[in-house]
Amino acid sequence: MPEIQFRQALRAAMTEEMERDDSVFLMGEEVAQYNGAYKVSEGMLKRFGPRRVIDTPISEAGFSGLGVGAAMAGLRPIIEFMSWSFTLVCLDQLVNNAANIHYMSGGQIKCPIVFRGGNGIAHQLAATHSHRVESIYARIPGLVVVCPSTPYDAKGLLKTSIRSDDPVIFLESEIILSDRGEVPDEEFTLPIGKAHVERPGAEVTVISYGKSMARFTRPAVARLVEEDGIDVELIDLRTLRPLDTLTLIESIRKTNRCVIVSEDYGYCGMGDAIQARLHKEVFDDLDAPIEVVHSDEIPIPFNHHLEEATMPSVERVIQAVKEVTYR
Amino acid sequence: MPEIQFRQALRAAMTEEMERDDSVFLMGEEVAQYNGAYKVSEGMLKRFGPRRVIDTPISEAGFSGLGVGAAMAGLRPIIEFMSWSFTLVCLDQLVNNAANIHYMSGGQIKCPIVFRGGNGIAHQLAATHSHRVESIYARIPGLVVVCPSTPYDAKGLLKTSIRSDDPVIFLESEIILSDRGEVPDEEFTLPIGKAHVERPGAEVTVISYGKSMARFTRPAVARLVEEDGIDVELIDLRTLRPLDTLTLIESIRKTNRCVIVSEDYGYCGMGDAIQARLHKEVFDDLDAPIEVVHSDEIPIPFNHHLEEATMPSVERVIQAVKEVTYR
Amino acid sequence: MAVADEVAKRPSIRKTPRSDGSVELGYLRMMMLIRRFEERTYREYTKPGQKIGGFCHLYSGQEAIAVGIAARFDKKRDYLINGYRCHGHSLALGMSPRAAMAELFGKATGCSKGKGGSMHFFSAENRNMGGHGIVGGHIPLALGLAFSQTYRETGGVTYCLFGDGAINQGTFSETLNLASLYKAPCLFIVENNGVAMGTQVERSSAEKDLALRGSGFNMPHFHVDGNDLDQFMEGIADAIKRARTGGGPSFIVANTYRFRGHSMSDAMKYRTREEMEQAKLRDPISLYEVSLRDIGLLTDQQAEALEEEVSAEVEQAIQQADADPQPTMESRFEDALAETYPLEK
Amino acid sequence: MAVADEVAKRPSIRKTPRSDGSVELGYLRMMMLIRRFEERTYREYTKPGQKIGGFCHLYSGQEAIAVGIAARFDKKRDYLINGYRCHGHSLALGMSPRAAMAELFGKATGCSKGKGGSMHFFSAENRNMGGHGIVGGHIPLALGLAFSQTYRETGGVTYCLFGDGAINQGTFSETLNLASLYKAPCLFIVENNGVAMGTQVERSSAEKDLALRGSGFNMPHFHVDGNDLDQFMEGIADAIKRARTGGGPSFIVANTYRFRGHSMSDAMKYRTREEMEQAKLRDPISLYEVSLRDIGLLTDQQAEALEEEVSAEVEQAIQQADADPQPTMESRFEDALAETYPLEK
Ligand SMILES: Cc1ncc(C[n+]2csc(CCOP(=O)(O)OP(=O)(O)O)c2C)c(N)n1
Ligand SMILES: Cc1ncc(C[n+]2csc(CCOP(=O)(O)OP(=O)(O)O)c2C)c(N)n1
Ligand SMILES: [Mg+2]
Ligand SMILES: [Mg+2]
Repeated sequence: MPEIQFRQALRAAMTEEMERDDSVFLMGEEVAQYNGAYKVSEGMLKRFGPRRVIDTPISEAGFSGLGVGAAMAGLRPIIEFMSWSFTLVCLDQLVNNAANIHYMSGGQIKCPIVFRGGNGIAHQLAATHSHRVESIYARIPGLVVVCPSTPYDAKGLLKTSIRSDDPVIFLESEIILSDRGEVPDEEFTLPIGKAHVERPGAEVTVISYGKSMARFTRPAVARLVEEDGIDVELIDLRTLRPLDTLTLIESIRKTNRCVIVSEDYGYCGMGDAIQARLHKEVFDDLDAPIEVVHSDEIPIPFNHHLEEATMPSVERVIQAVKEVTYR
Repeated sequence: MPEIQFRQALRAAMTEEMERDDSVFLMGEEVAQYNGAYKVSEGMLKRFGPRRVIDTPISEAGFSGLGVGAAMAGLRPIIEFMSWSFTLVCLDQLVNNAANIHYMSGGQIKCPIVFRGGNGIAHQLAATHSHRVESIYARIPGLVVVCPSTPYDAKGLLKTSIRSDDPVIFLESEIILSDRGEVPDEEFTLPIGKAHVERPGAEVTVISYGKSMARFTRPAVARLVEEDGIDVELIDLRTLRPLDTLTLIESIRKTNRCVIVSEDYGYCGMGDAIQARLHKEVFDDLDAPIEVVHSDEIPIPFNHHLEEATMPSVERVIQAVKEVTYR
Repeated sequence: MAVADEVAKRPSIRKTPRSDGSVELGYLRMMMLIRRFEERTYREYTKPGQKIGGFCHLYSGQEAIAVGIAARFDKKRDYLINGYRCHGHSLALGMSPRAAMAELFGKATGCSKGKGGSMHFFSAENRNMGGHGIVGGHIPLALGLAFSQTYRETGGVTYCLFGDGAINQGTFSETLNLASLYKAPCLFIVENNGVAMGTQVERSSAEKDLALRGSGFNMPHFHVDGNDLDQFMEGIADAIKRARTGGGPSFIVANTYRFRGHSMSDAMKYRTREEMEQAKLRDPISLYEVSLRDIGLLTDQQAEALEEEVSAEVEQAIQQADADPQPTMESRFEDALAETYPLEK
Repeated sequence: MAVADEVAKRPSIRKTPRSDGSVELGYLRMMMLIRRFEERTYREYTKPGQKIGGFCHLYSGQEAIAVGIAARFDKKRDYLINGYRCHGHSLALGMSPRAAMAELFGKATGCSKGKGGSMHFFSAENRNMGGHGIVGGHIPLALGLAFSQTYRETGGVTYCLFGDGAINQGTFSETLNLASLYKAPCLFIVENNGVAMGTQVERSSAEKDLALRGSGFNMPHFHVDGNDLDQFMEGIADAIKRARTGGGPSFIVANTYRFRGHSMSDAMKYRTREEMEQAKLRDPISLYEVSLRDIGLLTDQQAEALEEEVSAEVEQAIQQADADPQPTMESRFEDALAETYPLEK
C-alpha cells in the first residue's frame, strides 16, 4: 500500500467524493487560489474549478451558514475552517442551524454537510488559537463528531462523513497533517460510530482519539507493552458522537482498568465526558478508578515549555497506566 | 425577613452595587425603557438614568464585547442577555476575550464583568431557545460560573459577582424569576466557590443547582425525607466554576452514595462533568455508582408534553435516589 | 373615508383590472385568511386553558409583504426563509391553516410535527425553508439556498425575510457581502415595522435611513411600501428579474407596521394610541379592498363573503387541530439525526 | 530617484519645518526602529535553532500608521487596541524592544510574561490594550474602551486598528453601528494592505471602495494615505478632534502595503515582482526621509546615524531577551484568574 500524508488522505477523500457526486463542493478561507492554509486542498481548484472550490472572505458565520443553507437545498458542502478555534465566532450556525434543522422541521429537511479543519493545540499559537472544541460539539444532539488519528482513518472516515445525511464535525490537527501512513488506492470507507480496537489486550483499556492518540497515546502504549510488558488494549474512538460505548464497556469488563487520554480540558472536557458515560456501566468491574489524562485547566500559554507542560504527554500517559495497573 | 421575588433580589443586588460604585452599569436588550424583557431591571432606568442603564440593539457580539472593553478600562459592566441561548452568536467575546485577557496580558489587565440572563429550558421555546450553556462556559479557565437557586442566593451571589475582578457568567432562569424567598434588607454577600449544604444528611448526597434545584431536586428531596424517610444530604452548588469539590467529596465520604441533578444534557454536560470530578476521589467510598439525572439527549421539542418528558423531573430524581440507596 | 384618502395618495399603479379579478381576489382572500388566523391565534393563546405555549409572534398588519412575495414566488424553484414571525408567509406559500394551527397546538399533524412551534414553521413541499428563532441567524442560510440555485443553474430566487432589528446582527452584513461577491440570486427583505420588541428603529440603527444599511455591498438598496400590495409587488419586480438573470442580490426595506405586540406578553407601552390609529389607516387589507373597489373588482358583498369564507376556514382548522393527536412520547427521539449509526455508506 | 518622484506627487502639506526637527527625526527613528525590529525578528524566526515560535506577523511597510497614531496619542487618556499584527504599534507607543523581543522568545520578561506571544502584546502602562488573535474579535473591545472614555468624560480617544480582511467579520458592522449610536470617541482604522493572507481586497469585499463599507452607519468614512506619515497624520486630525469633542466615531481606510508575507510560512505566490517593486517606491521610511531632506531637516549622515542607533538598540534588545529567564513552570498557573476562590467580597 502506498504511504501518504494525512493531508493527502483528506484531499483524496474529498477529491474522490467530488468526482463521484457533483453536489459536493469545498469552501473556506484560502482553500482555492492559495491551495489551503495547510495545503490540504492543494491542486483542487485546478482540478475542479472555481464553481466547486471556493475562496471566502473572513466571514465564518456567513460561509458556514451558507453551507447549511446549501445543504438544506440538497447540496453536500464541505466547509473548511482554518482552525476550529475560529468557530467560536459562528457557533450559532453549527449548533442552532445545522444541528436543529432536521429535528425542528419534523424530519422534512436534511442537512448533509461536513465542517472540517484543525482542532486543538498546535505550536505556540496561545490561548485564542488553541481551543479544543470536541466537547462543545459532541454535547449537541443533531451533530456527529468524527476525529481520525491516521491517514487511513482520515480518508475512510471523511468519505463516510461526506456521504452522511447528517451534519458532521470533522476534527483534524495541524500537528499531524504531515504524518504518513498506508492508505490503499482502492475505494474504501470506514463506519462512523464504531470505535477501533487497535491493539487487543487483557490488562488495561486505553482510550484516545485524534492527535492525542497519534502523539501521546500510541507511543506511550508501545513503550508500556515493550518496556513494561503491560498487555494494553488500545482503542481509537474515531467517532466522539455518537460514542461507541458498547465497545468501550466490553473492553473494560475484560481488563477492569481504564485510562482515557485527551488534549481537551478535564472539567467539562472530552475525557471526563467519556469517563462519565462508563462509570455506571463498569462500576462493578473496575479494579481502579478510571484515569483521565488531560490538559491543565488554564488558558494555553504561548511559551514553548509551558505549552508542552500544559498538554498530555507520553510520560503522563505511561504514569496513568501504571497508576491504574498498580505498577 | 421580607419575602421578595427572585427578579427583585437580582434588581436589589444591582441597585445596591450601582449605588455603591459609579463604575457599575447595566446594559442589554430592552433593559432600560422596556424595563427588562423579564422585568428584572424594572425602574432602574428611572433611578439611574440613561448613562448607567443602557438599551442596545440586537447585537450581542457588539455589546458583550463593549462590556469586555469597558471592563478592561476599569468599569464594572453588568451585561444582560435576554437568554443565554443567544450567546451562541457571541461566544468568542466571552470565551476568547473576557476569559483570556488577564492571562494573555500576563496579569496586566483585569476584566471585572458580569454577564447575566436566563439559562436553560423555559416553557416551550423549542430547540433554539432552550440551551443550557453551563458546561460550555464552566469548561473555560478564566471564567467564573455562578448559578443561584433562591432569591437569597441570587442577591448575595450577584453582589459578590459584581465585586469580583474576574469575568462572571451568572446563570438565571426565566422559570424561577417569580419564585419568592426571604431576603434580608441589610447588606450581605455570599462567597463564590463555596457549595451550600442545604440539608445535612447521612444516607445519600444529592447535588444540584439553579432551576434544577428549585424545581426538581428540592421538592424531590422533601418527599424522600418525609415520605420515604431517607436521610438525604442536599447540596446546592451555587458556583459551577470553580467547583467546590472538597465539600462534595466530604459529603460522599460520609454518605457513600450520590445523585447529581442537572437540566443539562448528560454527555459532555454539567452533571457528567461533576460526576467525573468525583469519580476518582470517592472511588473507594461509593456503595453504588453515582447517578446523574439529566435531560434527554435530543434537541428540545416544542410540544409541552414532550418537553416535560425531556427534562429531569421530581419523579426522576426520586427514582435515582432510590436506585443508589437500593430502596 | 380615511383609508380611501390613503389610497388616493398612493402613486397610481394601474386603474384597470388586468384579469377577471380572480387573481386579485385571491390575494385579498389570503391577506384576510392570515389576519383571521392570527387574530384567532391570539384568542387561543390568551383564553383560559391556553392551548398554545411558548413565544408567539403575530403577523397582523404586515400581510401585504407575505402575499406579495407569494404572488411572485415560483413554486418550482424559488425558496423562502424567514425569522420567527413566520405564520403569514407559511400560509401565503400554501401551508394549510390546519397544519399551521396544529403546530401551534404542538400536534403530530403540525407542519413541524409539533417539534418546532410558532417560531419554526417548515414546509419543504412549499419550498418554505422555515421560520427561525435566532434573530439574524437564518440570513446566511438564505445565501446558501441562493448559492444552490446558482450552483445548479435553476434560475430560482431566494426570498430572505427578517426584521428591522435583525440588521444589527453581524450575520446580516457578512451575508450581504458574500451574496454580492458570489452574485447570489437573493432578495434580502427587511420587514421594517419600525420596532424590534420595544426598541424603535431610531434607537437601534445609527443610520435612520435603513436602506443605507445595505449601501456598502455594491448591490441595489431601496425602500418599498410594505402595506400596499400593488406597490410592493411592483417595487420588488426589478430585483427579482435581476436575481433570476444573474445580476445578484438586492436589499429591500419594506416599510410596514405590526398591529399586535411583539409577542403575547407585550404591553406595548412604547406606542401611543394616535400612532396606532394612524397606522390603521394604512391597514394593508383595507388599502387593497378600497383599491379593488375603485377599479370595480370588488363589491361589499364579495368582501363580506370572503370574510366569512376565511373565518369558516380558520374555525375548521382550529377544530381539526384541536382534535388532532398529540405526538407519541417516543416521537421525541425521532428526527434528531437523519441516519442510523454506526453508519456505513 | 524614484522615491523622490513619489514624494513630488504628493499634495504638499508643508514645506517648512515646524520645529527644530527633533520631533520629525523622532518619527523617522521610530519607523526605522520598527522596521529593524521586524527584519531582525524575521531572521530570528527563520534561522536554525529557531527561538520564536507560533504565528508571527510582521509590520514592515506599514510603519507610518503606527507612528502617526503614536504621534497623536494622548498618553494620559487615549487607548489603542489592535489585531495580531501588533509589534509596530507596541513599539511606537513606548514598549521597549527588549520587552517585545522577550515576548517573542516567550521569556518571563516579555510584555505579556511569555503567555501571549507575537499576536498578543499588551502594555497597560502605555494604554496599549493589546494585540488580538481572532480577526475582528477586538473591534467590540475598542468600543468598550471608548465607551469608558465617554462614561468618565475623560476626553480620551480610542484607536482601533484592524486589517482589510477584518471588515468582513460581523463584529465590524455591529460595532460601527453601536459606536455611532452611542457617539463613542473611537477611530476605526483599517490598515488596508490590499490583502488578507492570500485574498486580495477585490476578492473579499463586494464593494471595492472600502471606505463605503463604513457608509451605512451615519459616521464620516474616508481614505487616508497610510504610507505617507505627514498625510496620514493630517488625514486623521479632524476625526480625532471630532471624537474628543463628542462628535462620535469615524471610519478611516489607511491604504498601505505589507512588504513581508502574511506570516512566516507565506510563499507570497499571489504577488508579482512588479507589484512589490512598485510598492517599494512608496516605502514609508524612504518617503519620509526624502520629504525631511527636502525641507532641510535631514542629512545623509543623520539618516545613517539613526540607522546605526536603531540597529544597535535592536541588537541589544535581542541579546538581553536572549539572556532573560524562561518563566518558571509554575508560572503557567498564575494569572488565569485575578481573584482567589472561594471569594468573599
Ligand atoms: C440573537 C437573538 N437575540 C435576541 C433575541 C430575542 N428577540 C426575539 S425577536 C426580537 C426583536 C426582533 O425585532 P425585529 O428584527 O424588528 O423583528 P420583528 O419582531 O419586528 O418582526 C428579539 C430581541 C433572539 N431571538 N435572538
Ligand atoms: C475569526 C478568524 N478567522 C480566521 C483567522 C485566520 N487569519 C489570521 S490573519 C488572517 C488574514 C487577515 O487579513 P487582514 O485583516 O487583511 O489583516 P493583515 O494580515 O493584512 O494585517 C486570517 C484569515 C483568524 N485569526 N480569526
Ligand atoms: Mg421590527
Ligand atoms: Mg490585509
